[in-house]
Amino acid sequence: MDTAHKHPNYILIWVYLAVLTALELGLAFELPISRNLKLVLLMFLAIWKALLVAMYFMHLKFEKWNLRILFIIPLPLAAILILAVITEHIW
Amino acid sequence: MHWWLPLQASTFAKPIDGLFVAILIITGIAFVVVEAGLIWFIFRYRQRPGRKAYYTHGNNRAEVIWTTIPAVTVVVLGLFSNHYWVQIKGRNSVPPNAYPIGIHAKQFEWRITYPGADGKLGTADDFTVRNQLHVPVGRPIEVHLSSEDVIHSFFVPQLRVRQDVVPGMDIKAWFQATVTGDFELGCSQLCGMGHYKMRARVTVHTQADFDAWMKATQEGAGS
Amino acid sequence: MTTAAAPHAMPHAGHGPTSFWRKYIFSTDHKIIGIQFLFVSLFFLLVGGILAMQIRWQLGFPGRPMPGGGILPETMAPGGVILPEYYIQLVTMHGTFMVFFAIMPLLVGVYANFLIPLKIGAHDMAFPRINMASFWAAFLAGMIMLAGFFVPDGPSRAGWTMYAPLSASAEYSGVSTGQILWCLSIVVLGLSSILGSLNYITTIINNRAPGMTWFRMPLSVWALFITAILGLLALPVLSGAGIMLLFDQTIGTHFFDPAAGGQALLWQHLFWFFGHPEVYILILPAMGMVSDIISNGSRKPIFGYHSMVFAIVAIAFLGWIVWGHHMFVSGMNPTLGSTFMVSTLAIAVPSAIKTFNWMGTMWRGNLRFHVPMMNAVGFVSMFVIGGLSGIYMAATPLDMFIHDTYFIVAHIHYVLFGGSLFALFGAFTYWYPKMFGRMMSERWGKIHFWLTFLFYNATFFPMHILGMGGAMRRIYDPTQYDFLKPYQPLNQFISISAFLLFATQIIFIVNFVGSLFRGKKAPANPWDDNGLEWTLPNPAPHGNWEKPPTVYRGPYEFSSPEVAEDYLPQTRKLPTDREPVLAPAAGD
Amino acid sequence: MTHAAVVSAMRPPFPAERGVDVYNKKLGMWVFLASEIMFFTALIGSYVILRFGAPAEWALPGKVLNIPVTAFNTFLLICSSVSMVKAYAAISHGDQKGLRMWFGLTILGGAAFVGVQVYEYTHLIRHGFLPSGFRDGSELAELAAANPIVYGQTIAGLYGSTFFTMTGFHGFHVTCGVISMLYLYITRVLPGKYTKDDHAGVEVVGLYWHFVDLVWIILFTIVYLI
Ligand code: HEA
Ligand code: HEA
Ligand code: CUA
Ligand SMILES: [Cu+2]
Repeated sequence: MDTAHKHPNYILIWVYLAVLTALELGLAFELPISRNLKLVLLMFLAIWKALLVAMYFMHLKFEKWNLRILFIIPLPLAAILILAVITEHIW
Repeated sequence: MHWWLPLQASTFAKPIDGLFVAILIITGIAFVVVEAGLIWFIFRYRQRPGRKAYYTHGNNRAEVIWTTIPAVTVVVLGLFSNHYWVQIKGRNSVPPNAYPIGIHAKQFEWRITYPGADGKLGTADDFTVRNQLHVPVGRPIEVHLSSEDVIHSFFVPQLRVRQDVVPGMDIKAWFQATVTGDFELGCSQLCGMGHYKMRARVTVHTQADFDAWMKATQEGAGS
Repeated sequence: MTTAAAPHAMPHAGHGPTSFWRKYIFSTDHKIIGIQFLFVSLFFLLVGGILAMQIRWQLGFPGRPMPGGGILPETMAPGGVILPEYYIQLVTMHGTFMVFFAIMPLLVGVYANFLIPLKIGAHDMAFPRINMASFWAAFLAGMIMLAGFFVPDGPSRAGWTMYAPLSASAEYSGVSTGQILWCLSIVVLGLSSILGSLNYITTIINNRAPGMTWFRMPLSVWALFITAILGLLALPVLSGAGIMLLFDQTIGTHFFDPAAGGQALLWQHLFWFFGHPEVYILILPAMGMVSDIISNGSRKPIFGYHSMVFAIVAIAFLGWIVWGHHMFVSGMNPTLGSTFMVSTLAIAVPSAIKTFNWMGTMWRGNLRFHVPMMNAVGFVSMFVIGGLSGIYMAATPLDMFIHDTYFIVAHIHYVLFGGSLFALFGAFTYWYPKMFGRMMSERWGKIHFWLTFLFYNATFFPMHILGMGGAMRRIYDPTQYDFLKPYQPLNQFISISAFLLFATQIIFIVNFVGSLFRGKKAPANPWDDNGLEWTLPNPAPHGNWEKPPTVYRGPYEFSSPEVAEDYLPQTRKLPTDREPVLAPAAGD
Repeated sequence: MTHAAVVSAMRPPFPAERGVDVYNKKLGMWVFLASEIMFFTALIGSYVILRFGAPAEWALPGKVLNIPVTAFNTFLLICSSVSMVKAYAAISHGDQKGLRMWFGLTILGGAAFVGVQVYEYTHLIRHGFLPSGFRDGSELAELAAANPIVYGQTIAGLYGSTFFTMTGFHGFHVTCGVISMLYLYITRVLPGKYTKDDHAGVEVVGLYWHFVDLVWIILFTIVYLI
């Protein structure tokens, strides 16, 4: 349990997350921007938040690659599935 | 009984059967190499007292050889079959002059709609018959497949054509018969307990016979 | 040369739990759990076989009363004549039981459990209690599935692939309870598999004995490791899909209901995204165990160990990107079809590597044809037929013709029976002494092998001919079609061969059960093998090793010039061997 | 001294921890989470696919679902994730009091999340939003009939199916988390069984909890906001 010594400032992360959530909430209202831009922004914020949780709360930032890889392997599979099936609808 | 592929009754038959033969040759060689090798080893190297096996952990040259040969083979095979695939099912594969026929599948029958005299579907002179597909020979046919309930599959072995009929999707498939005759259209996707008897007659006419049939049927049905 | 291992093998009576319940029923010992899986899945194999016999009766002799069929209820087979709806149920349940409850648990449940700790030198699985939960979940799933036969309208009627919307609505298929049970059972089974897989993965990564580096692991362990990864990532997708299907039937959701905007093809994508990795779950462990057995039988190191490992990984990886080859004519985007064809064909390459390395192993060997070796060579020769028939189907234009015909049925059985099941017959015999301390009869084993080999080919090879003729799958009565009527004699030939094939399995059952009680007592290392498991007494005690064994080399050092015998156990220390460093990091 | 003896002296009773240098339970949890990713891939992927291929536009965000309430709930879950990690930080410094407080707060946060979700569900169902779509004759059905585009009337069935399945299974995961944390709280945290050097349980259940939080972050965005 060598991670015991390097605890990042969790409260700071929490503030981050709260602010990002507030931003997302702001985006949810009708704004004078295109729907696609909104979608991209929202996804960007969501992934940012998810990464914060994974990196700091789940300590992935402090783990070795051989553990990180476990979390990473399923992601391309998920992407392949979704992308392939989506192309169904754009041919 | 027939030991080979069915009668070749459409333009697809040549490429598909050709591909079959090509793959038969490729896999045949692979098959013979493997099985003959195994049998030979079984007899040649069976245990004999006082002999020790040859101690080796492998050979890189051999690995490279039996990786490359299959790799090259499948690449070539892939190119060939993709070529035909695009012709048969590709998104722009339906010839522009194709004759449209609507096929609506439901548990457990085929409702076949003909475009009537004007040659267009969706007009007033369309008429529908059950479980009878009549097509003219030598002319591309475009079937519009739709389903009422579950997935069915449109399959005529002699025409080498198969396409699933999926509810909620409007699928077009095409074929061109090359010989006249009577065939069977079978449902080849499990669609319920009547699946086994969900079939229709397929009649390939000459164009003149087809016109005559159409006229006769339309009068019979339209009255 | 068992003496070399003696310091590690200290039988210790009274170490494990003693009460019958804790020892045999709610055991956490990986070996007992493996044996529990063995008996339960053999039972399901038998069930699947009995269903297959009814299928064959109907196909060979449509409409005639089945001998003994009179005991079936009116709703299935009045007067012994099989009804169309019952036929579909037979096919569905045959596929389901064979794939999910016979072959998969036999390979993974039995041999991953039994072999992994024994072959890597661990005391037990990393999480013994989760392991036990995994078995009981699988058992529960099996019982739920079996219950389908006893509810009104019987079990599911949508084929083992459960294509929606047929499966999603009782209105279309005619069953509701049975269908719900299918979904429930699959969800529970998914859970069981995930629990099992996480155990195997953790154990292999963390609990290897000193000196057991990654590249000293037997190929069976490698294969089981990669299989566990496949199971871990594929089964949850099936569970998710099963839940959606369940909800479509029960709480009125519309995932697969085109009328409300759902997509019929979504089910197929999800199912096959799971399904193709699944078929590699059904073959990779078989390949791994066959590698072990062939090397042993040839008395020669496995040819190209590293490329064998690489091939396993490559097959597993490619397995994720080929699922669309089951959907070439489903109405899927044809460009996607081309992509899937290419990836599917690519799998021939690692498979070729495996096949030729097995042959390379036998080349210039000193072949001992014990029963496991016979079955392993049978595996290679039959799997190749199944694999090569896969190439026909991978070629998209050709698949348009042979899709959903008996050509596919032939492929299924060549890879699953000729592949997995032959490997399993080998594995049963090979590790039987380790499980039960006795040997199975050599003579009857050989007779069983030859008869099975003969009747199996007589049953399934002619199906290629049927398929080339265009005979569709899942057809209750082929004589409905004029173009199939001439094939009826062939169908009868297949049916009779199938009955003989089944009858042959009685030899196996008798041999298996009989040897439990009267088999020859097993010597310590009956196959002169190098594996760690043979340093233990037969059967191995609870907790396996008192002290962890130390590993000095890979598992395939047969006929090494360094020793006089033709094998060299992994634990035997030669003067030139160095002690392993304490904790090898991952990847050596 | 033989090697085996060295081993057993240094790492009794068996050198279990090699490989990735991560102890079994933690590794096992990570492996399990990998499979959870695939499970949610099936559910979320289906949603994306269905929505992408749907014949009509989804209901506009906020029309059917209540965004402020859920935003609050999101915040709750994020807070409980922070308190979880604080609990872990506390015990890794041997701080029993901190552990008890933060761990307790985490459970409370999780339970509150489930509570709000139950409230949300009953509310939605009362207004006529069901897994099968808008209930005939309900308030929502009437609104949708008046304004079919805004409420995505024709594909309300898909909306209901995906919404309830995804959030329902997430809620199920949260519930499981709360129950297991409660169990650990009673049997191990309160009796003070975790120590500075041995607190695997906190770390492992924490991983699960953060994962559930992570999934919710994604779900909140794609289900409620887009
Ligand atoms: C153990 C199970 C298993 C295995 C290992 C495989 C292996 C393969 N399968 Fe199979 N498959 C199934 C089980 C399995 N399959 C099942 C159950 C179904 C039906 C499901 C259903 O619909 O009910 C199915 C269906 C199926 C289809 C769909 C058919 C259809 O419905 O239309 C396809 C199509 O591409 C396919 C292809 C392949 C290929 C290319 C391989 C390859 O992995 C094979 C690779 C092996 C070799 C090629 C042989 C060794 C190589 C050499 C000797 C080298 C020389 C070779 C060349 C140069 C070509 N399989
Ligand atoms: C592992 C998989 C497996 C196995 C072993 C088998 C074995 C057999 N199968 Fe098949 N089969 C499938 C998997 C399998 N099958 C699948 C997935 C399908 C597709 C289903 C679908 O379309 O939905 C299918 C479909 C299928 C069909 C097509 C039906 C149709 O489409 O209409 C047919 C038809 O002949 C058939 C026949 C047989 C026969 C005669 C056997 C014989 O080999 C059976 C011989 C008997 C045994 C192997 C049992 C022996 C028992 C023991 C050895 C147990 C010992 C017990 C103790 C010691 C206690 N099977
Ligand atoms: Cu329609 Cu089968
Ligand atoms: Cu496949």
